[in-house]
Amino acid sequence: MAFDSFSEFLAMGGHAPYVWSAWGVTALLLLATVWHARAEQRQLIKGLKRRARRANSARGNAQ
Amino acid sequence: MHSSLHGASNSGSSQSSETAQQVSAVPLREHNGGLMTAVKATLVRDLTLLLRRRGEVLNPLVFFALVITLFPIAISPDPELLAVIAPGLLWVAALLAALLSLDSLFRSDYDDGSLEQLLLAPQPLAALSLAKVAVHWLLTGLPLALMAPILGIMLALPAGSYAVLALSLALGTASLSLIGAIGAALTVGLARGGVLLSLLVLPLYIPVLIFGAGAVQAAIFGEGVSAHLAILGALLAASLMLAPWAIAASLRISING
Amino acid sequence: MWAFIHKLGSPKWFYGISAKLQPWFWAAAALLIVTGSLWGLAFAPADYQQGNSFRIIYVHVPAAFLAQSIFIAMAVSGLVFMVWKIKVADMAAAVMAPLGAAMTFVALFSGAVWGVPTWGTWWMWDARLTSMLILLFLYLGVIALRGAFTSRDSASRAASVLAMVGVINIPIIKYSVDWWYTLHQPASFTLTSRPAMPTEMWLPLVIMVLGFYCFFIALTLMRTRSEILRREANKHWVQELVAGQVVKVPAEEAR
Amino acid sequence: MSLCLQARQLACERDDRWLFQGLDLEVRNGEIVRIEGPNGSGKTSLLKILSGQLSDYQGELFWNGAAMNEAREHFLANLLYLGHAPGIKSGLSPLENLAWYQALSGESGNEDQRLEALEQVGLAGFEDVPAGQLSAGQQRRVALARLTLTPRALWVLDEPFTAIDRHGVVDLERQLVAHAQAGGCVLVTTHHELTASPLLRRISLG
Repeated sequence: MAFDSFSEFLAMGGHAPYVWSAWGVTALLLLATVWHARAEQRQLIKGLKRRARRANSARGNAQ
Repeated sequence: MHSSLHGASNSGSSQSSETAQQVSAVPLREHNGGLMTAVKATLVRDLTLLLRRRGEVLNPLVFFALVITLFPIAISPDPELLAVIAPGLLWVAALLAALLSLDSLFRSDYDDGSLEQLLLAPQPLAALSLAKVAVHWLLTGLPLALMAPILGIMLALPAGSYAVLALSLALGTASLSLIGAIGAALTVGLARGGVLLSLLVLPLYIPVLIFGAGAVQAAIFGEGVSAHLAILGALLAASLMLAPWAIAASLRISING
Repeated sequence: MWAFIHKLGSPKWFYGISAKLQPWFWAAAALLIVTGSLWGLAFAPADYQQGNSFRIIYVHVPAAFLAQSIFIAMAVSGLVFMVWKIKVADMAAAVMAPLGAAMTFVALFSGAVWGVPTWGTWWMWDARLTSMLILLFLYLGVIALRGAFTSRDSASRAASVLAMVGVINIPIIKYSVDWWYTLHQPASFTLTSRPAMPTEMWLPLVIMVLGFYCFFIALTLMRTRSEILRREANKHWVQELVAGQVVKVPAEEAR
Repeated sequence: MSLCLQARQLACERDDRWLFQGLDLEVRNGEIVRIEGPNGSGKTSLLKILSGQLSDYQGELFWNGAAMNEAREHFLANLLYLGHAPGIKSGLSPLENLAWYQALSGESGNEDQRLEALEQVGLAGFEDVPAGQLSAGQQRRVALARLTLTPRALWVLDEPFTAIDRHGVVDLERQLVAHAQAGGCVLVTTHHELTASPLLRRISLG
């Protein structure tokens, strides 16, 4: 452990704004890309399902 | 959805092969070189076209002079300050002027259909496009290089660096034309390719800019310039070897729409 | 070998195999990044010169590595697409570009922030940062070019050519920028080049780099799968796949 | 040597839509093949594939029995393609335009040939006028002068009758038939109704 207490850890020896902003932006971007990829996938599958259901019901009506 | 094809070739093929036997055949040609003829004709054609529209040749030069005029006005007329920044200014302005004329390199050929014909010539497209790029350099890069010393005087460029300025620009703009032509070929099919072209090409220009402006600076400081010029030459050699293939591939992509 | 390449090229096969691989890469990425972060932030010793601001290295360097690697991966995918006409390669290249640009941005941002305690300024024309900035422009160019075409096939091929041209230029750009920097800033202090880093400093860095790579692979697999669904929406196998899931839904609703 | 352009199981997909699929096609000397179909049915794309401009297709192309990739140069040396745009530079005179086209295939040719070709398409007296000052029909005629100037066995013509007056249409049609009779081969799309001829074959798309 390089720090004696949690508050010292947060303070980063006076470099807190730099360390935490750099890490924060990185974390934010990584999480955002994951969230975006998930949202994209869900939306796509939802769209495809809607299409399939429409095709199904059209076939059902025809019969 | 139009997915099927009706009555493809079954309808008349048997009967037509009968007729084919009745008629004599047009002799097929063997492809017999003639690359030099084609390259020379392309050089002559592009030179003639550009020399008939002198405005297009002069515009980059006027642009170059204009941009150089803006800097003393915007920064300061102090000759000492100008002398320090002159190599960079001259190089950046020349680079932008060369870039300005790139968009038209393949555009008119694309619009009137002769690019299609160029692609169908039984010659290597790389060689033919190299001829077009050579004309671009001859009428843009070379005049810019020759004009730069005059603008150098106006920016109080220290004596002793004028020849290096012209030489580095002549060498460097040749690479710029080659690299830029890749971007021009990639964007020729796009309606508003002009800005995109700069976005694609400018990052690739940076090495040439570094060694070109570096050569002029080295000449001012009285250091040896041969290393810079050698690297500019090496960059040109590499561009000469690789760019024509990339240009040809890009043109084929663009013509597909 | 050929059979393998073409099997790999089939979107359907790729869709199946990536589903199996993906969770492993996500797990590895999460594990490595969490371990590396804790270690790097809390346990690694502070730098004797830079103090705790040096901990930015654990995001800056992995991001910079990834930024360059993704461009190379993109160009290789482009080459595979152009030579063997394997569409999955192009789909992967298409989804890699935004992540690469994001990583380049992370490297730039963390580098700039790091510059404040180190150089006392938000921006230095440092060789590494300048190359990164140029790399960002290269990424933006590829993304913009892909977006500019109306025909997807032309867009793919144009982006592939540009990525290949870019990847040939990256070493030249890097070399010339380094040369330019040493000329203008002789013997100055650079962010990450330091003599012999102690093990407890570089080990978390290695872990973070590996974690970022796993993250890149996992995300690329995931987004390539989405891209496959998008482009192959009209294909029979996609419709069957979706139909299988649709059948289940009414059954649940009926309960 | 006879001429034969074959396409097997040709399919062209443009952004998730099949223009055509499973197209088998064989074109031999002494034929005029007219590709028919409504707008957007892929006539131009088919001609571009058959003339080796589009590489984005499925299926195989053969030139005289050899795969197109290997025979490409020989194929191009025997091909004359005229597209939608005439490919005439407005800044050059008809003579200069033709000189470039002649040189593109490696022949230097001479001015008498070019003058004669221009005379045949009814452009005598316009030889040195910048093509930009000619009408659309006249520019098209300059392009058509290549048919006689640079003899090629295979003609691929995309809407060659566009902008041409009635007289020119008759001449051109006669020229197509003469070419086929002489053992050449013509692949053409047109909205103009071609006179029935034993040499004419139709292929419909869409």
